[in-house]
Amino acid sequence: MEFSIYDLTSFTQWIDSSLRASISPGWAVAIEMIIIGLAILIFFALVGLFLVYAERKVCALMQNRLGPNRVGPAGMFQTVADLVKLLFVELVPIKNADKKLFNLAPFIVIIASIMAIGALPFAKGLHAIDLNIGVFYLMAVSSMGVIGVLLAGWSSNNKYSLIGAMRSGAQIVSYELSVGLALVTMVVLAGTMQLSEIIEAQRWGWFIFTGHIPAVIAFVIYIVAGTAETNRGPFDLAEAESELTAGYHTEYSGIKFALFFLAEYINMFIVAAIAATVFLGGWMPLHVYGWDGFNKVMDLIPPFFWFLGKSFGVVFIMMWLKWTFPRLRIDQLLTLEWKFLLPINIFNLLLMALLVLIGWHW
Amino acid sequence: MKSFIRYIKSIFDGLITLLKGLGVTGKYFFKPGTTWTQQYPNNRRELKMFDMFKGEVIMPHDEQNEHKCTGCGICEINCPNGSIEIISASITSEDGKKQRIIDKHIYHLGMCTFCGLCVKTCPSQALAFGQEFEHAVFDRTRLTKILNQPGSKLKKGVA
Amino acid sequence: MEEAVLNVPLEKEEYIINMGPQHPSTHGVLRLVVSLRGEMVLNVEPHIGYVHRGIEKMCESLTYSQIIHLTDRMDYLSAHINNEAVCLAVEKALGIEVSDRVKYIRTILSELTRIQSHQLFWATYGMDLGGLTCFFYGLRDRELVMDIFEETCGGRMIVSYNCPGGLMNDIHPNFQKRTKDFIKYFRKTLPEYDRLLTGNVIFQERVKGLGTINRDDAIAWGLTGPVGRASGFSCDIRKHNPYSAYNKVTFKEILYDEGDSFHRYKVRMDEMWESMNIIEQLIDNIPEGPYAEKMKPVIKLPEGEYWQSVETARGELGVFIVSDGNKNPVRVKFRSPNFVNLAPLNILAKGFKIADLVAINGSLDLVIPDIDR
Amino acid sequence: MDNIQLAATAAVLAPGSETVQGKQFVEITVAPEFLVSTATALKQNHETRFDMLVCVTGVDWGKELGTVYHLRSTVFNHMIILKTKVSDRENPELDSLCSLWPAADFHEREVYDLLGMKFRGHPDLRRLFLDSTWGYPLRKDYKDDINILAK
Repeated sequence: MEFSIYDLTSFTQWIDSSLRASISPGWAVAIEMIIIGLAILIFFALVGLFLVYAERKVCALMQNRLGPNRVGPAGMFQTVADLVKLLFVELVPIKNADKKLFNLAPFIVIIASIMAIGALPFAKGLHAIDLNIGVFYLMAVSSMGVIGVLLAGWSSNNKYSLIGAMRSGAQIVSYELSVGLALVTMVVLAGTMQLSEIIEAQRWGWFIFTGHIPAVIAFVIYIVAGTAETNRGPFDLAEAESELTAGYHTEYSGIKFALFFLAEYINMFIVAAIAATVFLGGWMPLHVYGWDGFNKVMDLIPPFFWFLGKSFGVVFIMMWLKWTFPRLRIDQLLTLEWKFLLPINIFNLLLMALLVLIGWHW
Repeated sequence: MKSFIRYIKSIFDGLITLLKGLGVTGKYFFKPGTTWTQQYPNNRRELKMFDMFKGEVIMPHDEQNEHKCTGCGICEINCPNGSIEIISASITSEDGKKQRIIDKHIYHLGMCTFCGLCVKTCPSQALAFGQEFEHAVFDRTRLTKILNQPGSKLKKGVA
Repeated sequence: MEEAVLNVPLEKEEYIINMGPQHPSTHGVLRLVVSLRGEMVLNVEPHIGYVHRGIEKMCESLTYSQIIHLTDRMDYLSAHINNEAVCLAVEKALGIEVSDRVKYIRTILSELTRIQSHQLFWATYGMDLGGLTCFFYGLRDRELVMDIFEETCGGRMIVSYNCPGGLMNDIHPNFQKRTKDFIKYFRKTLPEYDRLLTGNVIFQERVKGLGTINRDDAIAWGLTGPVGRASGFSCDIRKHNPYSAYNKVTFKEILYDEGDSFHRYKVRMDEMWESMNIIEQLIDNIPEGPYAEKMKPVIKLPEGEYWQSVETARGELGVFIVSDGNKNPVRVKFRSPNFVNLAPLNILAKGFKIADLVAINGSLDLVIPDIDR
Repeated sequence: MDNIQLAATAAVLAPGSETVQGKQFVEITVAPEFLVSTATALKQNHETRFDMLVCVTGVDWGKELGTVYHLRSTVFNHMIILKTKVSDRENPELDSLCSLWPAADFHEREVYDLLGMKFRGHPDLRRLFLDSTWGYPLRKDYKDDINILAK
């Protein structure tokens, strides 16, 4: 049984070979890069718009409201309208701001998230670059955004922004550990860091099912730490609205603010996509060993939609968390990381290593 | 050891309280028909305010274009904000007596605080509260209204 | 701004931020000049007066009936109770005894006012701490109380329903049914509040042990209402000096000894249950009678000074009227509970983090127009 | 303790002052120089125990300015009114009660703001609601031609 119907490998290889046949290899790579870049940018924008809309609808339904319902059917184009508005909004010049850094900051944030999205496996064969240290790369790149946040807070010449940025720094540095350790736990289980192989290893059961309790614990920790890393509620201390008005992006307006806003949602998607890849099998459909009929039906759904479905499922959990819980205080945030998540995580990693050693994991 | 058990217990107790909270929001998310939003401009036709609702001060007129205001000025005295001005005129009635009647009952909606004293103290119940609440206008002067309609006169039998 | 900065002694490694007058957590135009070291609050200095409308000065040129609509605009969340306070003071001065019907209706509406005020407190407190969903649930249920008010009094927040000698008009025929429906609904919904916020481990960690003030300090600072009662200071005017129909009902005064933000919150949550009990005792037994006593068109208080205190949702509201026998008072003073409760904010918040300052400020449940008057 | 007993006790505690049984409460009128001593005695006496300062009201009596203190005992649940009057309208000064009741802090600032009454020994006597360019609006002779519309 194979996934031939939706296998995109041959399609991408055909593009590659036909390009190489007509022009020199260097130019072919350049053109491929441009195609991939454009595709990623378009995907980026679409996912950003959709997630903003989804968040508004989800929180509205949880709060007995309707959410956006004026622009387009069921308010579908509300975020598009907002984007257009943000494009035309005046960019307010900030007195005594460090102009260069101030303008640079949103780009660093957005570049970090674009770099992360480039290495995600969307479907079989639809994978821009399959690094052999994929998990490592994603972890490294996704934490780069904090530099942008710190720069934004510092260069705004605003005390609220500075407090927000410093909080964000402390938060991301510590939660990076938990994200890393939770992923390492799964790497131990998979025995590889290459994302395509991790997915392949989940053909007969996603890791969250086959990894026993350590995988579930790692998943919960990953969701908590991932939420914290994207600065979302209940860990949104960096932009704690009721304390710091808007935190590090208080002074930003117009399109620069839109970039921060977009990056927040894309980061959320990236965290969810990594969770989907590592814990929930990525684009791999749900298979149960022995149920051939069931597996065939599952295979009919294209892998790309499996991937998106899983990612949005995780995103929904993150939204659910945000719209239910009050915010933590900065010391409690660090307590949670250093006194709870980290010890549990290390213990969990040991447990997983033990399980793998005695070969009890399939 | 005891502290370790307490540590583990605190984690689980905390998780349970968190799950309870998730249950509340999840219930409203998954249960349909819990939306409370009123789609205001769309439901204008069905939207009916309560009878007592204090939207503005009006002077009810009947079919013969008659009101009950005698122009005594008690509402003007009682108004704490000076939002009522009464301009009265005197006419000679059919039987030759001089009578004081209302010329203009001017009501400044923009100054009104809806305390209800004018309606309550009016000796002939000439004033009432209307349910109209969409008062937004582009020009402040349009908030000044003349409550007695043009050509209206005092109802028979109201002293 | 310059003035404020100059007044705070600057030490090393200390910086000052202005919270307010426009700030999401100050619930209005309160301005807090906060000096910080890192995230630690060293000093909080409240600056008020941004909505000072001179209500006490205005009262001096108005008659007693006209004063009442101004009191709505002080503590707009306890509008009905404020009205009642002035009316009780005037009635006491004139020696008028209002009918039992009026007393019952006033008591029921006062308790409904208290419930809606505490609902809004819960809503905004949740929002202060970052739980935005609380805000919508609180306001959702508050709408039902607002509907009761609108149907009977004609206004949702600004009710102006009392007048010296009684009420502006009789209750609406639907009033009892609607109130009972609301209580039935709210008895089911209130436990949800607890599940969503009170029991939540994050919330408890956030507010327990914050801004503690002991009983003696609470008395010395004159803290009343839920803030005082959370410190164990039995200060419920309804219990100690009953007015209206409070001597006809049985209810419990909620007292805690801890005096921290969590228990200030808890007092309010428990008070909602008690308020529902009070309403249920009264709602079916509203006696027949006139809804207002016959009053002279121009009310003149005999010469003298009159004091009446009532229990609003935030504490003791005192009305002090000095009359010289004319139709206008010489001096009207409102002892507003928020004004007094704001004063110890500095000693409550000192040494805590800036996030805690928001939580402490929220737990005092301040209504800024009542402070500024 | 009812009002009659309270009046008797208060008369003992506040020598040289005028103690009358008012319409609701016992009213003590003290001279400004005895204000603090009387208040201290009322607070510390075991039979009166006025440990809560409910309200401080500044009143312009026409000829003289004054303050009215509402005191309550949380132990015995009784109230008393303490009054004092200053005839100097130009530069009225009173002693602050902040050391007895910290609640007096804001109340006295308010009285200072609205009536211009100065309090000796107040830790932080500044305008509270209004800025320094305003007069003292609760005085009867206050005129504001710009902001008050005469009808």
